[in-house]
Amino acid sequence: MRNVVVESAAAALAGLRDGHTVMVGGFGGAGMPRGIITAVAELGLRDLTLISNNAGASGDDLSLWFRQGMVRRIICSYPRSAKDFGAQYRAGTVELELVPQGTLVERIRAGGAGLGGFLSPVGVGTVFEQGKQKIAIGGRDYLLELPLRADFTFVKGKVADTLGNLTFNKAARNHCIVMTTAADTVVAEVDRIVEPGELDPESIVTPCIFVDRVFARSPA
Amino acid sequence: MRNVVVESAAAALAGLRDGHTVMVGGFGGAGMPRGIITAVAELGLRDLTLISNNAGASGDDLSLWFRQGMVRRIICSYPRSAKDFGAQYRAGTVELELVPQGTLVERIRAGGAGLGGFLSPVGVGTVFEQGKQKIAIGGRDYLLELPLRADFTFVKGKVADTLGNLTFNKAARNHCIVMTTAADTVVAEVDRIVEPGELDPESIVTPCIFVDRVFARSPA
Amino acid sequence: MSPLDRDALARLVASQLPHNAFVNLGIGAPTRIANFVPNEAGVILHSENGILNMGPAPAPGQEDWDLINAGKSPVTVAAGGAFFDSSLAFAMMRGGHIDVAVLGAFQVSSGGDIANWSTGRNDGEPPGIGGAIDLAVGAKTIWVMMDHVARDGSPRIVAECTLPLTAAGVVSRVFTGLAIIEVTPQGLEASALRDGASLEAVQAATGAPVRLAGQVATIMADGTLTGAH
Amino acid sequence: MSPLDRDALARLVASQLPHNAFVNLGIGAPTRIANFVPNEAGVILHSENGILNMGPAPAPGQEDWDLINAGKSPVTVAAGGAFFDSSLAFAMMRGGHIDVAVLGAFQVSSGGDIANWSTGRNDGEPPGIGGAIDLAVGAKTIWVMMDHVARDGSPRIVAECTLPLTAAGVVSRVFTGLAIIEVTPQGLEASALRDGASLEAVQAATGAPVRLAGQVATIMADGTLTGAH
Repeated sequence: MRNVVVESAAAALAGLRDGHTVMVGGFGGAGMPRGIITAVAELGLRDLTLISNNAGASGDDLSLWFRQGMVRRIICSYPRSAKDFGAQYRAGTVELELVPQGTLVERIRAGGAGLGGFLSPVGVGTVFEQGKQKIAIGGRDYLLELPLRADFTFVKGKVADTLGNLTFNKAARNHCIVMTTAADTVVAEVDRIVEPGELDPESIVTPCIFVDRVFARSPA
Repeated sequence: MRNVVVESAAAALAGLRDGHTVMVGGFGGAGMPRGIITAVAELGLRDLTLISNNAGASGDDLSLWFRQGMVRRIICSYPRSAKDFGAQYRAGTVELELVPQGTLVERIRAGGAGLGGFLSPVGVGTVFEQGKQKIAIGGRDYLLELPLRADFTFVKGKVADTLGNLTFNKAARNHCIVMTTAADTVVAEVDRIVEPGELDPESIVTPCIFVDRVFARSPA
Repeated sequence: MSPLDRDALARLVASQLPHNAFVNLGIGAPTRIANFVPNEAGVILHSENGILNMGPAPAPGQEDWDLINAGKSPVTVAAGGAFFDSSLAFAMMRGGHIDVAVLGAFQVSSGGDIANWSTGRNDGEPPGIGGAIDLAVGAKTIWVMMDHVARDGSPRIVAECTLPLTAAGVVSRVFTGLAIIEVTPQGLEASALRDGASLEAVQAATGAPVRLAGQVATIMADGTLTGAH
Repeated sequence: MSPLDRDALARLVASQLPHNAFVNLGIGAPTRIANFVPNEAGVILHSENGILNMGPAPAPGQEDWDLINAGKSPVTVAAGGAFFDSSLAFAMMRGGHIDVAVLGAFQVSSGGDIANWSTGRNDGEPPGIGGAIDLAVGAKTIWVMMDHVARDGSPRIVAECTLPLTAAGVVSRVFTGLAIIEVTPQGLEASALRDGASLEAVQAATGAPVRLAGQVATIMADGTLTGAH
């Protein structure tokens, strides 16, 4: 029977390498996979493209990656109040693609759902329309937004079963849910792992088809 | 405090009139709001545009609407095995827009999410590309699909609270979920109504912001 | 007469929210409005990180850092609350399901344009847009809550925004410490004035023509209104 | 030698499903495959109406009509199953998350085109497309399970489909009662033949050139394979 549980951070990150595109879930600390973020930092990778809502706030989050110069490019909605990213940004050593948060989420969803893009009203008449095709539908202008995908996605769940089904705690769902659909390898850090059947089928938020590896930071 | 519970089918359907566009959830009998369908049939409306996955199979479903000639146009993925619709279709008294099921769902989602459309790979190279704009992204062709919205949506939930939060039973979620996002007035027929706080916030499938009226077919 | 303080302004906006409305309060000053919405108003707060029916801050020691608002402060969830992912949260916003969004702003134009994400100055910080732009485009009604003038005394309600726009033609009402300004197809109208403030005083602080609405209420120091509104 | 019966064909396809694969079985004959997938294969069945890890039919009297498969027959859910809405179900399909979809078909071309939604004849019934087209476009691997020839004896594996297409260039393997046919860039290859059937017999029943694969297995009457595959 399918079993996606891995016992070590090294196993969770197998195959991750320089130049990869990586999605990291979380809004503030909610849904942020701190254990995996730390483990990735220890790999000392280079030239990552990072897709994330934020760019690190405290010292023990994505800041670790920027401090080491691991990220070449970030696609992000709100990278303010990010000391280490900010330093790299000012030094010109990291490239920023600023994307409105709802557009960011929807682009990731499109990537996961096999869509070639979507038409959004967000950004019309602003600097965010630069470089985008504008299409009028029913007399209203929309911007053509393109899908995003990644090599790896990292999210923080609450409970997983060994098949890879996930639940999340409260507002930790945020960007994690769409990100699990849009990467070649999806790793979930969770609090607890149970057997198939222990999770109510009605309460599963991310079905196991989207999850490749599950890692319990502190095995129960 | 917000309270969307209505006590009668008449109240649930207030404002529904000739010429309206109506979405009806359900896949087979799962998620199909039979009580509301019957109540609508009793109104004897005309010229409805119906958006639904199917077109009625047994006698006590959407067949009731076709038998009375209430529907002028249907947007649907699988209207086969639908005796009453079939008779109207052969007689040329109802217009059919046949849409692949995944495209149908996604067009409804786009309508509810404020998108102007999306690019789908589904239908390229088939009769389903007729009349649609074709756009190449990354060397692959996609069809531009447009959003769908309705005046009314009717779905079948399991439990509602008085605010309008909904749960569904098993595979009854199907098209109901996106349909609740894409109509001016959304009516949910449910088995049971509870007070706010009785539903686990993690288990609510359709948040109350999408639900305007809740109707218990057999009040508990 | 001095402009309202932040709490009084928050109380003023809170008093105007429609009963049972679904409301999103922007990051910063608008967040404070939540403290002044009476329970009986039935207002249901939406948070773009995936919460509906958000409650007040938890008691100290009761924080759950997976239950935070869009400003990343701990909150609670009220009875009948629900959690969902960001794609549904933004579908609610972009899709016109939020009744009222109250946003902060740097500038609002007489045509309802809003600039609230960039000061246009290089402050050494990377730019950030977040989710305010989705609200500005998608909520049914957009209100702005801000100081009437900038720190240097220059107007923030202007004929044309000079800062990078967030969205064009979306704001319908601006609440400031001096007045409530309605954005109408015929231009700006003051529907309420701070007690003791004249139209002339408001006009002097405003970068576009303002006239009085048919009925004009008075804003008291505590943020309550007297007279019609 | 006669072609396999439906159950034997279903057993043959079931035996070839990769272990632990996420599989969608199309409406009609492919649904029968579920009866022959051994538990130890760990195959996880997806149903486009919003079920993952679908189980077998319930015992009589235990039906829940909210728990049905895409063919609208009652099913159960296995341990570790999950429910979700159609938009997520089709995101799984269109987004390339399904490992294998097994579809019925009227015609498959040597280029992997599939026609499985319309006979092109007016049978007095309205047309129906359903969700098969989303699977055909989006699943990682598309297998077809069908009779080798039509009732009138004409080939269903053809150089070019004459019926309305479902999707172009997507089918990688066709299972029939006579053979397993691989769709390769170099054309059709028979990787297994029905016990007693020659390549010539298969070619005679096929509307496009077929050659033998490097290794050719034998399909026994019960649907088991002998020899390499």
